[in-house]
Amino acid sequence: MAELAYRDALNQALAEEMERDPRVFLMGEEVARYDGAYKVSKGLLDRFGSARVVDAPISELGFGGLGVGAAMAGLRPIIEMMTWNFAILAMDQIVNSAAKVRHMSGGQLRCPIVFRGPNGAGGRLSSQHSQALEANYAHFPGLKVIAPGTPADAKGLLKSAIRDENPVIFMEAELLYGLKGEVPEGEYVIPIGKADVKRPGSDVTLITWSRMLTAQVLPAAEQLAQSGIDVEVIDLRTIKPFDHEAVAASVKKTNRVVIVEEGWGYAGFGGHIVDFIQRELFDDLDAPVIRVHGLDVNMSYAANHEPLIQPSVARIVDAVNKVLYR
Amino acid sequence: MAELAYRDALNQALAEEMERDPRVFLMGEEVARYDGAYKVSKGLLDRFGSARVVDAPISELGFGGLGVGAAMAGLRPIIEMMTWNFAILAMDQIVNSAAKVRHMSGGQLRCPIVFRGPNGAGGRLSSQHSQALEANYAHFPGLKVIAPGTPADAKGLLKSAIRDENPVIFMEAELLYGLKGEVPEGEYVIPIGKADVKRPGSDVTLITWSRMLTAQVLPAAEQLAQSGIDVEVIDLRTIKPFDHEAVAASVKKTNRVVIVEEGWGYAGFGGHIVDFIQRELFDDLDAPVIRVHGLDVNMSYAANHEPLIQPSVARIVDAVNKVLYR
Amino acid sequence: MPSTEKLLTMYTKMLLSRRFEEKAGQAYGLKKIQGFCHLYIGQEAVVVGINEALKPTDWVMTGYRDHVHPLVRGADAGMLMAELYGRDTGYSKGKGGSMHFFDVEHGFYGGYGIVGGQIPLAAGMAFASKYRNEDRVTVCSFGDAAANQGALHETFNMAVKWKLPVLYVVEQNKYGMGTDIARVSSIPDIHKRAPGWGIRGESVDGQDVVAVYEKVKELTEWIRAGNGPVLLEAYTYRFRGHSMSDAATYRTKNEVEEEKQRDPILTLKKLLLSKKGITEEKLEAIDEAQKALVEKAMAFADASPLPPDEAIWTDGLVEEGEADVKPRERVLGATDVKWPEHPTDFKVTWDLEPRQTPAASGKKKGAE
Amino acid sequence: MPSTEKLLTMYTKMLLSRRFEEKAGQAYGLKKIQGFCHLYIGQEAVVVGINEALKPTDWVMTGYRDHVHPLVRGADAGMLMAELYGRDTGYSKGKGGSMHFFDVEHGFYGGYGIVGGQIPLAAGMAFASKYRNEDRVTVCSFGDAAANQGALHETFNMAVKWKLPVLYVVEQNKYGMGTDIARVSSIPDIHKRAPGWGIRGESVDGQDVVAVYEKVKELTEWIRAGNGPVLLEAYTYRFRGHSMSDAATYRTKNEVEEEKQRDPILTLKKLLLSKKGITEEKLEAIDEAQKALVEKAMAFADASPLPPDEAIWTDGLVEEGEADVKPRERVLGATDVKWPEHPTDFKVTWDLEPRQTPAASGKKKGAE
Ligand SMILES: Cc1ncc(C[n+]2csc(CCOP(=O)(O)OP(=O)(O)O)c2C)c(N)n1
Ligand SMILES: Cc1ncc(C[n+]2csc(CCOP(=O)(O)OP(=O)(O)O)c2C)c(N)n1
Ligand SMILES: [Mg+2]
Ligand SMILES: [Mg+2]
Repeated sequence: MAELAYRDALNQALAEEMERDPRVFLMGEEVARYDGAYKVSKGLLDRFGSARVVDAPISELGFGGLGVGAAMAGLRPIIEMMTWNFAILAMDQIVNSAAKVRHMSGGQLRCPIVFRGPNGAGGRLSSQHSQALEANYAHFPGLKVIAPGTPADAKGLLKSAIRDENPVIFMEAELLYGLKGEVPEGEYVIPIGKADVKRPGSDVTLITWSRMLTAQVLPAAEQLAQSGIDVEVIDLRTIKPFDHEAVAASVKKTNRVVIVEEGWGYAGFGGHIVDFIQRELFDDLDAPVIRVHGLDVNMSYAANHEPLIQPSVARIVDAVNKVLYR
Repeated sequence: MAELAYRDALNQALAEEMERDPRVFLMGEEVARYDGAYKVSKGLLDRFGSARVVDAPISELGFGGLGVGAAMAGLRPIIEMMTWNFAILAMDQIVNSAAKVRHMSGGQLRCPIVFRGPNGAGGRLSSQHSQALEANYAHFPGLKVIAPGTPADAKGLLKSAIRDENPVIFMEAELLYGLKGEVPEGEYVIPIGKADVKRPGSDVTLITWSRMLTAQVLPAAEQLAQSGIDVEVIDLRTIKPFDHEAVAASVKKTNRVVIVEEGWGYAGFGGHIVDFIQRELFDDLDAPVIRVHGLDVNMSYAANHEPLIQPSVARIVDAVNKVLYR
Repeated sequence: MPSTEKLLTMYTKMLLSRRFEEKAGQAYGLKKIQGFCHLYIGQEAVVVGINEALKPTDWVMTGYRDHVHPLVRGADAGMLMAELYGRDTGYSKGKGGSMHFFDVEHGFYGGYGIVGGQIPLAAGMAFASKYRNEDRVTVCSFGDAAANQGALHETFNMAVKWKLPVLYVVEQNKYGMGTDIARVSSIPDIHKRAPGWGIRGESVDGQDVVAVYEKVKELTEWIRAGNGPVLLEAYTYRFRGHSMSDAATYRTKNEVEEEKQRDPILTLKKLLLSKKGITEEKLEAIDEAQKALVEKAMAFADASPLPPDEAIWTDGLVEEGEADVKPRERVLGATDVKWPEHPTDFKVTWDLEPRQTPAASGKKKGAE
Repeated sequence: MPSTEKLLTMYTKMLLSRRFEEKAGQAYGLKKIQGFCHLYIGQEAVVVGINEALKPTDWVMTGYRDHVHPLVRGADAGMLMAELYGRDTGYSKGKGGSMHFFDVEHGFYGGYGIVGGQIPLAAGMAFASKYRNEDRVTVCSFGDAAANQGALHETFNMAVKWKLPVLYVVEQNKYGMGTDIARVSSIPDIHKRAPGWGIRGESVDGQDVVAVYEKVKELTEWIRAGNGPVLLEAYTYRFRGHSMSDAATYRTKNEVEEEKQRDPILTLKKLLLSKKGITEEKLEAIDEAQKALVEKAMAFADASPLPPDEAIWTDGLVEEGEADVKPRERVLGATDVKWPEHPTDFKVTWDLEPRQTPAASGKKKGAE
């Protein structure tokens, strides 16, 4: 296995799937000649040509919708959104066209398309550029939502997303692109909807996804281990559908849960997991589920503010202590 | 007190506030000469003239953003979105401009604007026209979200929304416009963020908002009363901020909760309420909180499908029986 | 001038459309159809003129005023009516209703309810055709008021830049819902906005089916030759309200009456009688046949069951290996359904732009 | 030709801008500034030419390349630099950073990070001016690549239709990030797209501060006279990369070198020396003064504290009775801050369109 950066794992997935299937093409701002704003598509233009790696104008709604139409007509578009903050402009085509065309046509059409790009904070970019928006997309029937936290998961899940017959929202993270990790070569596919136990443990379950995994949750688990608390870390990897079985198995074992998410707490995705746990595992819980999430304020540029607003090891440790009534 | 339809209560609020404050203007598709697609703005053009009641082109992003700019410059725009389904096109200006401009300017600017229009199903309109989208807006800091369920609340809360110094998402409902109820005349203002006990009771708490209140929840409560179950119905009225005290008081009394919402369950707003209840009132709960919500599928046009997909009296009664372990 | 036979086909299809819509209007009055229902009455020459100029392999899409577009392409009238009724035998199993007609077999790709939403979709379909090197034009209609959507601006720029084989047709009926288009558009004649994108802009009398036909023939040839997209504005008029709930008080009776003088069906009728030697009886017989067809369609819809309750759970996410639904096969057991087979193994032969080093890109010019 | 005094003011402000941006670039290298940082170096004539042509009561807004717009309007350089550093003494208390400058006191309304997002906002501000019958022009800049956003299409239509007093300025620097605008725009010269909306379209050499000044004088007079909006394209060039992280390999060294020959500061310098009798020494002194000013600004920023941790909770929702923050008053204790007082009691005198019965709306014309 090679050690690869998250961005290169994604690049590998793109290249392999484009090699495998001529219907796959990549479109987005700066994806071709510039190799992508975050260099995820490096070298793909040279390899696959300008019809398959397409630099789009700054027209998110337009090329987002163009991708949907191309998918309806039998292609497999990958639409790169430079970030999910900008994709709000394209949301209508994602949720009103891509997510509904099979329904509206009574099953005549399908829309196999991947919308992908970085989600969440990018490092001191203030409020318009730092939003983690998975909850908004997870709300809509007709979409799948994926948010991998390691290079290997990024590769395996992007390949699955491209092969999926449905519209998939694929959320990366600016601050993950440089993260290195072992990545299996070649055919490596991770099924959508399966969580992964990133650290087995017996005292408390920490549920998370995307960047929080390596940035805060695993370090917090290490720190807690020092004080004798054995944390199990569940990486959801897929937000919709989410892996009820994996969550249930862990909660039955530990009886205590903390959910960690980068996004805002108010109507955030964590609430949905809490809903499931308290309803289906009510008698297994020894304490209320606690959430650690981005504070419900707009992200500030100031160096001291950004870490305060985001989940931190300290806040996670506090929450774990709280569910342990320590 | 006069008996008024929900649409006329809104109309009264608009007229009174426009009379009271010359900064208030109404803009949207068909609001002027056509009196509004749902006749909410009837007569306002004649009364206030074409600069204050403005027919906009079909350009949701454009006139949505124009409203935000006007608010920044000292006016009090009311932007009518013909439905919230279409407002997805304007979402960028709502969440990236209106909700953030005070933050980005470090408090130099404010954005007192109301975005209003019908939310949820309109009666056999299929999937693109039937979405209840409050959860999506509630997620963003910098916004308030209101969803009144009666004519009186509609009037009192719209007046508060117009006077508020912040961007307010005001969600009405196509199927509520004809609903009649007593409405106080003249100065009648309901504070944002206060829930209302629409039916006191002692056995179970039903939490809801908007159309579900009269369409399903109160009828279900009546039916349950027949079998001796005394239901308390809490109408949130405001989604963000929501009234934690009112919810807590009721849960402490009944120890059992069912949440009823029109929108999809997955990452829906109900999950957020569950999160609060199980965390802050863990020891007060005698049963897990159950949610009754729109099924997680796209809305179908067929006559038999629409009621199946939406919350129904039967599903609410079942849920209540379940939290009562009956 | 098309052959008399062709003219008769056009006449037949316009009448079929008219009779279908009239019956739909009646059925709405009887509450057999509910929700929104936007009739095409008065505009038939646009859709029929276009359709006769297209190849069967071409693709068509439009907004919510969509009943007639698939009908004239060959969709089963009964199944369309059943969709309006929300029955299991409808093209979308009764799930889509009036605003969401789809008949992929006949190249009709919907039926969209978000004003202007189909505009980028059509560019995407045309992109796919070009990508696979197919001889195909995608025709996308939208209303005059839809032209104010930003999606149009974004899409036209790409369509021109990438020379996509798509014909955009503005069904210019002078109103967006209750609003005179001149009240909300800085340039109410949409084709005159073409210079904003460098798209070829054309206009045609949309009440003259022959003119539409000939214009679309010319334009689709130009598009097939690889010249890129065209914007065609067809001046037409809807005789009914925007939807069934619209009393249409925003226009005068007089205006409507005057427009009805230009009823495209009457115009073609006059031509057939006066110049083509067709008899009143022959035309009467055509009308009777269309009426009978529509009656049959209604009877079919009336006799059709609601979709099963469990059907709310299908046509959401596509499961692995799940096939697409072919409506005529599913409903009528038809064995002659031609379904588009999109190739999965092919070479992409198209270059969107020449490969080029920055050095070769040359100097750009300054102010002028 | 403006007076020599005016020319010297322009020279001073262009140099101030240049020196400020150079220092910002250095500070970025030292990690005193982080995140994105888009420099305006090379484009100074556009902002300075515009600004000198405006009244103090006019409003200005732009995208994320926004350091210089408030600076030349009179914003405190130290507080701007402090904002770049993310300090409490910045205009936005360090919360906004490089992309979100705001100085309402001097009529600078931001500083937006969503490409094209400011375009509808500016129309709204102009709408407010017109609504209150104020003599005010709103100037809104955006990039060549931003012109492909649908928001532009939607906004221009309304601005023209409602004759809003807004001047849109395309800062045409030939690239959107790494993409040559000609590669992604069907009409790369944005002002040539003006016929799509019937907006008056103009262009100017954006490297010639005098030309910009005179053009904007002319256009703002036209706008003040109630004629509606104008689109002005200023051909310019950015000498640096798109942002600090951009190596700018998409353009040749040669191209950049050639463009640097047209450095707007050098051009004005030559004019002052050769035609206006200004000495090298005098110009040197101006430069030294600007350098000193910027040094002082950096010292101020360096000496400034981070915002308090609790400040994350403020500037979210406005509480009842909460006043707006006046940065110079808050930070420097300034007592001369002129803050816009928007009237709350006035009469709306403007009619957007004549009242009219449907009958009076007349007949609309058919196809042509
Ligand atoms: C994005 C969006 N905004 C508003 C509506 C409501 N609406 C439906 S049709 C219509 C008028 C459209 O007029 P036009 O484009 O001229 O088409 P026509 O109905 O005349 O065929 C409006 C405003 C919608 N469906 N979608
Ligand atoms: C909606 C949106 N899409 C993409 C981006 C990322 N982005 C920031 S600047 C930029 C290029 C803009 O170029 P142009 O409009 O020409 O302005 P310039 O940077 O040249 O001044 C892009 C793509 C963004 N911030 N917002
Ligand atoms: Mg129309
Ligand atoms: Mg540029």
